[in-house]
Amino acid sequence: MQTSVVIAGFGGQGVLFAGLILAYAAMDKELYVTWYPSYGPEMRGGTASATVVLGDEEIGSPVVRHPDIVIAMNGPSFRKYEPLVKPGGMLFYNASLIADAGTRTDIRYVAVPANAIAAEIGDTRVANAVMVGALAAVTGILPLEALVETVERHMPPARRAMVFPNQEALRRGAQVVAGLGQPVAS
Amino acid sequence: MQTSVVIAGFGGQGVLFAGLILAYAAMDKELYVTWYPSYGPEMRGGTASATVVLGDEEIGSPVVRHPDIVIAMNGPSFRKYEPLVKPGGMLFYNASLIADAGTRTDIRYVAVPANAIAAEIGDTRVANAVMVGALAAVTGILPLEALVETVERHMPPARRAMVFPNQEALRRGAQVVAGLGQPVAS
Amino acid sequence: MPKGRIVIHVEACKGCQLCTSVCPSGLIRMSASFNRKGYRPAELVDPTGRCTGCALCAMICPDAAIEVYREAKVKPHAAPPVEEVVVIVTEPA
Amino acid sequence: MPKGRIVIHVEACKGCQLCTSVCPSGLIRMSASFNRKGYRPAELVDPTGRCTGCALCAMICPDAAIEVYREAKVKPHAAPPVEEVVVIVTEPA
Amino acid sequence: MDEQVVVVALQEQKVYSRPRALTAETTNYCPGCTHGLINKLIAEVIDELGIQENTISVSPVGCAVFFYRYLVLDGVVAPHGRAPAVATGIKRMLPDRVVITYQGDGDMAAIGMSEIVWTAMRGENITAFFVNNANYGMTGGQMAPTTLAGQVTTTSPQGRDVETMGMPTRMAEMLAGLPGSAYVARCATYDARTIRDARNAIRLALRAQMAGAGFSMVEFLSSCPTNWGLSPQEALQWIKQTMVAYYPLGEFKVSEAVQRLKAKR
Amino acid sequence: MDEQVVVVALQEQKVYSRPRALTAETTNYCPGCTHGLINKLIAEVIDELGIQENTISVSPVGCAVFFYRYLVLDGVVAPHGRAPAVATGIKRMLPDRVVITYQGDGDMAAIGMSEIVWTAMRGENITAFFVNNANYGMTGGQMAPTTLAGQVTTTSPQGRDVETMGMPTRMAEMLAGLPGSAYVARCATYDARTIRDARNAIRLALRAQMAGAGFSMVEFLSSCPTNWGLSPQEALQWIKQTMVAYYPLGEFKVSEAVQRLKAKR
Amino acid sequence: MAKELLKGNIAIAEAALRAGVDAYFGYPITPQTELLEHMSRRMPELGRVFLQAESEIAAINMVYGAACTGAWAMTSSSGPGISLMQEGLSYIALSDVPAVVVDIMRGGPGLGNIQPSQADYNQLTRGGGHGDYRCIVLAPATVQEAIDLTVLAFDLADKYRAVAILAGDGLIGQMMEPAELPPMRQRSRTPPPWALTGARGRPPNSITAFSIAAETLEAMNWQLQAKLQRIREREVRYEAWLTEDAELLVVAFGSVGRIAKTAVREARAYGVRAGLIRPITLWPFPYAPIAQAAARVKAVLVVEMNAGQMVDDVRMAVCGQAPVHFHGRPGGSVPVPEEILERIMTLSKEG
Amino acid sequence: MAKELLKGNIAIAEAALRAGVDAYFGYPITPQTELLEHMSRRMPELGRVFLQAESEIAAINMVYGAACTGAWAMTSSSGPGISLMQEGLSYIALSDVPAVVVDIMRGGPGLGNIQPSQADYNQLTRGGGHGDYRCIVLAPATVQEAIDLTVLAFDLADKYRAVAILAGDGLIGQMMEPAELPPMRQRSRTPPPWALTGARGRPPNSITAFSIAAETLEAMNWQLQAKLQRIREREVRYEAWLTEDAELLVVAFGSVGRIAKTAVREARAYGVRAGLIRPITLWPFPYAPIAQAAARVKAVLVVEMNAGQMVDDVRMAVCGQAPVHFHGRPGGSVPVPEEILERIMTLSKEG
Ligand SMILES: Cc1ncc(C[n+]2csc(CCOP(=O)(O)OP(=O)(O)O)c2C)c(N)n1
Ligand SMILES: Cc1ncc(C[n+]2csc(CCOP(=O)(O)OP(=O)(O)O)c2C)c(N)n1
Ligand code: SF4
Ligand code: SF4
Ligand code: SF4
Ligand code: SF4
Ligand code: SF4
Ligand code: SF4
Ligand SMILES: [Mg+2]
Ligand SMILES: [Mg+2]
Repeated sequence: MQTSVVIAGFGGQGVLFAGLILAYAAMDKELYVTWYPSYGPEMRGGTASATVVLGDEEIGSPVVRHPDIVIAMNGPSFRKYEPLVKPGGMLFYNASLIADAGTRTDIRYVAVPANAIAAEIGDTRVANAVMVGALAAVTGILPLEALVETVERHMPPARRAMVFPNQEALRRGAQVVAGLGQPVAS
Repeated sequence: MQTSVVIAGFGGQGVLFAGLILAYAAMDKELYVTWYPSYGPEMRGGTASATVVLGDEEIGSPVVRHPDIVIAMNGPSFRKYEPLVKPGGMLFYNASLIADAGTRTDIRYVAVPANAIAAEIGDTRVANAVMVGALAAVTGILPLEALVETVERHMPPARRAMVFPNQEALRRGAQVVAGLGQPVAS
Repeated sequence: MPKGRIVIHVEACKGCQLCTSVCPSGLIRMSASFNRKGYRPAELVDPTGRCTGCALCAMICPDAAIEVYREAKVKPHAAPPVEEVVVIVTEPA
Repeated sequence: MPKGRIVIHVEACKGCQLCTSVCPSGLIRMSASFNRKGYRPAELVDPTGRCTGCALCAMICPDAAIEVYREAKVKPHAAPPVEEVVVIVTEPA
Repeated sequence: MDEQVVVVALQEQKVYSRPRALTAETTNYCPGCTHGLINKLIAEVIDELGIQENTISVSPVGCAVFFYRYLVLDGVVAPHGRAPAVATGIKRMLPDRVVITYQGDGDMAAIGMSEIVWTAMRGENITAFFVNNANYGMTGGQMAPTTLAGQVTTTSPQGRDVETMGMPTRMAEMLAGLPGSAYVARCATYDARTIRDARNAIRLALRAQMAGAGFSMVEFLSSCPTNWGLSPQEALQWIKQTMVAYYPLGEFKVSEAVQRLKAKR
Repeated sequence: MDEQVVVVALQEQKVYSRPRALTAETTNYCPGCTHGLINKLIAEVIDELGIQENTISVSPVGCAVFFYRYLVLDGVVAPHGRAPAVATGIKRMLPDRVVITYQGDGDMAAIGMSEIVWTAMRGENITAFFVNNANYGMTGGQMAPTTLAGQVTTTSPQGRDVETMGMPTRMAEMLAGLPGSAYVARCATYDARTIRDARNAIRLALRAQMAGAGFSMVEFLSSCPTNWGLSPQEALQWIKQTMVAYYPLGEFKVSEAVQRLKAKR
Repeated sequence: MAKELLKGNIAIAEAALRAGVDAYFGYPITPQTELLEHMSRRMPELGRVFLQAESEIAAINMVYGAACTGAWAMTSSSGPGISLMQEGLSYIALSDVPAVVVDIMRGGPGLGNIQPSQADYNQLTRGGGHGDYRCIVLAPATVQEAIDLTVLAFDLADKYRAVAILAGDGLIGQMMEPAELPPMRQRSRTPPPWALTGARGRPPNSITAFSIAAETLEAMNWQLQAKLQRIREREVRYEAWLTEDAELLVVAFGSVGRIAKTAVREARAYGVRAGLIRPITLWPFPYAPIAQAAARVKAVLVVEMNAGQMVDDVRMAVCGQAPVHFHGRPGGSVPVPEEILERIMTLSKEG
Repeated sequence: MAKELLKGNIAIAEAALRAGVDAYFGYPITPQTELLEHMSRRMPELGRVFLQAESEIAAINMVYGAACTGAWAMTSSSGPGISLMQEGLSYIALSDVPAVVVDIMRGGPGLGNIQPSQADYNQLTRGGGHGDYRCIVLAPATVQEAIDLTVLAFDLADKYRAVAILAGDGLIGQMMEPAELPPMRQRSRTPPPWALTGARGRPPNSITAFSIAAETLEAMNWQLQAKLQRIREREVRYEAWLTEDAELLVVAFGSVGRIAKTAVREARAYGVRAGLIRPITLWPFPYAPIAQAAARVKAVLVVEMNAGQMVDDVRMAVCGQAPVHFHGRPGGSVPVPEEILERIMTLSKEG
């Protein structure tokens, strides 16, 4: 079994790092995993995305046309990836910035007010981790605690101060979807 | 029928020009002809050679391993080309500078004191034309008068002063081999 | 003091805040909302009409997002000297 | 005047005539015969022993074809200053 | 004051707008990057001189690779560093057109050193705009020829070591020293005065070309907030306080012909 | 005078011989070409400094392509113009060896402009010998960067037109202007005095390198009798009378460290 | 050693360090720049030589110089930079000195873009420079293999005194995957006898790609060809997967090789007996194994991240035994498993 | 016009002038320098642009710039210089501007020597630069053909907005032969609509080999491929000689083609039915005619002045129908008729 996740948003929204949290956690769980970044034409501040594929068998393609799961951090990403999610897949979106309503009936939508939650934690930069926490809670592809540990284990020394906010964000993301209730099964 | 001629000597001895006289004359006679130069490793003043192939049919290779005829203007050329002349071929050599005696019995040797004759004409630079004149007289591959005319017709404007000495050299070269008698037929 | 006014093209603005830093009267601030590219654009906050149309903000804007208007006595052929302020009285292409 | 003598390596000489042009006493001329490369090498013509071993000829020879010998009072460690004339008292490699 | 003037005094006049020679496209430059500002200044001068329909641009490989899309000009993107050679090819065919290159410091001073020196040396009648932001912006902030001594970049993690990498390259000074250059200046864009000076330098460089005076070059000390890790304002301050000390602003070559032009205005 | 000295006075001493660092091979240079003379001078200084077993040469593409065979040194032939880069690669690996390049004017000043400027700019601790014979010798006398204004070559049949080709390149001056160069001089070899000066410059350049002073370069005004269409003597006269006027002889850069070396001797 | 999550570019750099590289010279270019950046930090740490060159031309010639001293030297770049290195590579190839070059391929031609590509295949395998020469070309499909082949590149370059090129594509360079690095190798740094080190107590060494006379240059060429022939005979490497019973053979290299694997697996799930050969050495090319596998199949499908380059080599290998089809994506587009599967399914129906 | 005794290099230069070249940019290199020298005199005479560039890299980029204005621009060089042009050629190829390049090949790799060679075959026909592109490659066997193909090179470059390369070898460049030059063509100098001339009264034109997004760069690539396909379909040129009844097919190009002709003629004299195919376009390669001829023969002999490059194309064409043998001389040695004849005779006995 393999699961593919695309996390997309503005350059500054930490989508590559969000992907890394997933990838490290998968590695720590001894799963196969690939992480692949892509940038838009802007030097900085444009759109960016990370594709993470994980599973229990050797991974062929690290890029996917139709991901199982998408995290859309902003409006353009929502609009770009909504039609691409694999039928039966899930679209997590940052409800703080995305007002669009989902139009497909064959995928599940999960709205997470990530910026708002991050602001509560005190650092809007961890909105990405909020989304990842939500993803973990809803999909179960990786246990929340594995993600929390991973952040502790792999955060580079220069950014140790970000360990706690990220862990907190993961937990709050998980909580908020729990609060929202389990999404409908497709 | 095709005939290949290699003219070889020191860079300063005008071997490329000697080849040009043959090539132009052949063209003027509406024969097929190719002229191909080659230089030694020296920047200048080293050894050089010109290969002229002429005949009444389309010419394949402009280079030959075993030329029908060789004109050797100096000792090193004599020693290099003596073994290469095609059996039955001819080796014309500048007896003013070459003391070596021929060692092969399957080719004809024609000794021409080219520098001496050129000095008589008053310009040692035309020793090359003396050799060409001798070649024409002995082999008959091109009539002497065609060569003489060619010099007149194709000498570049800047070098018009060299027309007469070259023509004279062609004639004297032809005469001197006539004086030496027809070479033995092989 | 001449009276001025600026127009900021919201979608052209990248929220770099250079204009805010140069306005002599501190009349520009960053919007609370995002534009389509995800930036918080600059906006003129000039309730008391203090903008002089000095164009310092426009001059430094790397994205040519600001247009400046100024009330002035229009003497024919008396545009401000080009060396001081560029006067290009046309619409954006 | 010290007495000198030069040796010209016939096969190394290219007949450029630079040595002939610099010898203060005009003691070098070109040979009538050719060397193996086809050049007329330089030769010392010094029947009256006028060569001083000044080494000007050797200095200018682009082909290092000239060696210079000079009769001199040999004081130990008193070779001519290198700035003036190169003194390299060894055989060619 | 007569009545009429009073009436007119009430009119609102547009005193600053987007130059015509700039397309409507939003650039790919990072927020606050002065590449955009320099593009704009060039466009303004092109408008002013009325040469938009007569100018051909050569874009570099670097953050400004889209220069050809930002200015309303015929244009081509040259291989990395070769813009001056491409411009030479264009100008030799069309001597009455204005030909400009726009190059970063990696592009011009590293890989393109030979082409720019030779273009200056031959006095090709083109104008080169040189954007010195002390690093390779587009590829993510590596050390450039112009990186200051001790400056940390992604390939000089301990700071530029001048023992092994030499001192930063001063292109304006170097090109000014070559006989074929007619006008060479270094500018910045960190405040109204330097912006005005920069515009004047651009104008003079282009007028020099239009007068056939030979090679002209304007260097800009430009910000790279992203790779410097500074806010746009901080980046401008860094230029003013740190870069200018090593890269003095001013004119480094004003040939006699250009001097005359300058006098004329 | 004591008896012993009188006896010794009769001894013949060898005062000039082929330097040991020169191989026995006859060069491929044309008769009277000063390439040979410059090779010899370099060999003499290598002998004198005793560094033959410690020196690595980088040959150019040009008439001196066989430099590696003429000097008794480990050596490599670099691609046309790239000798300084190849030398940099060698020197960075073996900082205690003496690394020299030998380059023609086409090689260094045309195709190799970027490499030499950058090597000087970084202050690579190598020595470049630059043979300026005002044309591309090996390929048969085409215009070089250093070809004088109005000089006829096979590619400037009407004489070098400085309007389209710019003024001839003064490499010594240009490299002296770069911060990384420690010693830069221009020499000639047309008479005993200039030959002596040339030898001194070679020595100082190599001593500078041995002392780790940085980049050193010695330019030689060199003859090309063949392509100039002059006799070897005439060619030397042309250097003296014509080339020197545009390419003044002398030292263009003597860094402080080299100044100290010079004082020491 | 435990697995680490490594980016391809970093993994290659670190593998080179551990294999024993003495000197790195390079110039930034996406998508390979992290390799240069990693070297800029690590080489000085290890007391080895790092120099950011002013251009790719300078870089390859610095590599040439360093290699002449007997050092293990390397550079890395992408398409445009590799093109600029062609003259230098041609020199090195005839000079018999070892060198390692990494090409992290991106969309071309020209400036192209910075997306992944395999469009330098011809340039790398045919000797993009002038003259008769080839470089050893190794194409990894995973980050782990990128590490292993980097080490191999140095060993082969050293063994044969040849240029070995690691042909990664942007995917390999930019992706992260768990992988294990080898331990730091303790390599003897005694210079080999041919190296330029100063002719102390021995006759001078010289290194050239040059001989004025045709005969001697020809002899040098035949010597080079003999060496290349030895490499052809000994160093072919490839992965064959499910080829035994395959009726449809897919040939793909590098990251496309792994992508194709997914498609092959899925095809099998649909009951189509597909198999895969993934050339690991692009030069020397695995002609024989492909020829053998092709003898048993109904069709061959070559998939590349370009407009069709390796397909010529496959055609030569297959030599008419089966039709050779091509599926490619040039310009930085990545072929995904879905589209490969589609081609496989169509071909299996046709056959 | 009457025949003149013309040196290949001069003939090519003069033919380019008469075809209508607007600008020449180049750098000296043996054995091509006479071409540059001739241009330095003639172009200014005709009021056209001549510029001796500071390097081959500058030269090809000046060609690029000039071509962008709609001019017919050209450069010429030999192996090392052509290698340096690869980046530029790759840019030009995707930019859809016409350009003509002359390569007078010499012994390689590296500095090699200045003797004749055909060892740039792969570099020229495979796109020695990065990315998916090909150049039209024309190989003359005589001075007359060098003239004719030079004119054709301009016409094809113009027609397809592509790079056309005249692939001469040192023999062709240096030899003299009687040949006839075409009259001076009066060419319209109106710039084409895509040219950069200043955006007067129209929207700006831009020329790039670049597109940041994979989809658009892919589209540009497919467009380029479609153009290359058109060229493949329409522009194949070759000479077939005595192939009708041949039992042994010789394939050789350029000057080796004519040398092989002598050998074929002599083989016939000895009663061996040899025939010759001489590819004139090296790209697009005459696969079909060779395949057809190969169907009827016992063996194919490829002769090249290199260590074996075109032989791969011939193998692909022959596709197993007959054994393909190779005879080559790398490093500046010229294969003479005698040795080719010997190979033919041996093969005919074996067969
Ligand atoms: C031949 C080649 N080498 C390297 C690159 C990669 N590259 C693209 S932009 C760039 C550097 C740009 O830096 P700079 O010129 O300073 O411009 P900036 O982005 O800073 O404005 C490089 C090295 C390339 N495209 N081509
Ligand atoms: C890349 C490349 N371009 C051109 C050449 C041809 N070439 C050989 S020597 C030479 C010029 C040599 O001139 P210069 O450097 O002045 O040396 P000189 O022979 O005058 O001493 C040239 C252009 C080459 N070998 N390689
Ligand atoms: S025009 Fe001047 S006063 Fe008005 S907002 Fe801009 S900077 Fe402030
Ligand atoms: S300077 Fe321009 S881009 Fe920056 S915030 Fe102000 S209006 Fe926006
Ligand atoms: S040493 Fe002096 S005097 Fe003697 S031959 Fe030479 S130049 Fe003349
Ligand atoms: S200077 Fe030397 S090479 Fe020249 S003639 Fe005299 S000895 Fe011979
Ligand atoms: S990377 Fe730097 S130079 Fe490039 S656009 Fe961003 S801020 Fe400007
Ligand atoms: S061509 Fe000129 S530079 Fe070269 S060896 Fe001859 S004289 Fe010397
Ligand atoms: Mg920069
Ligand atoms: Mg020269």
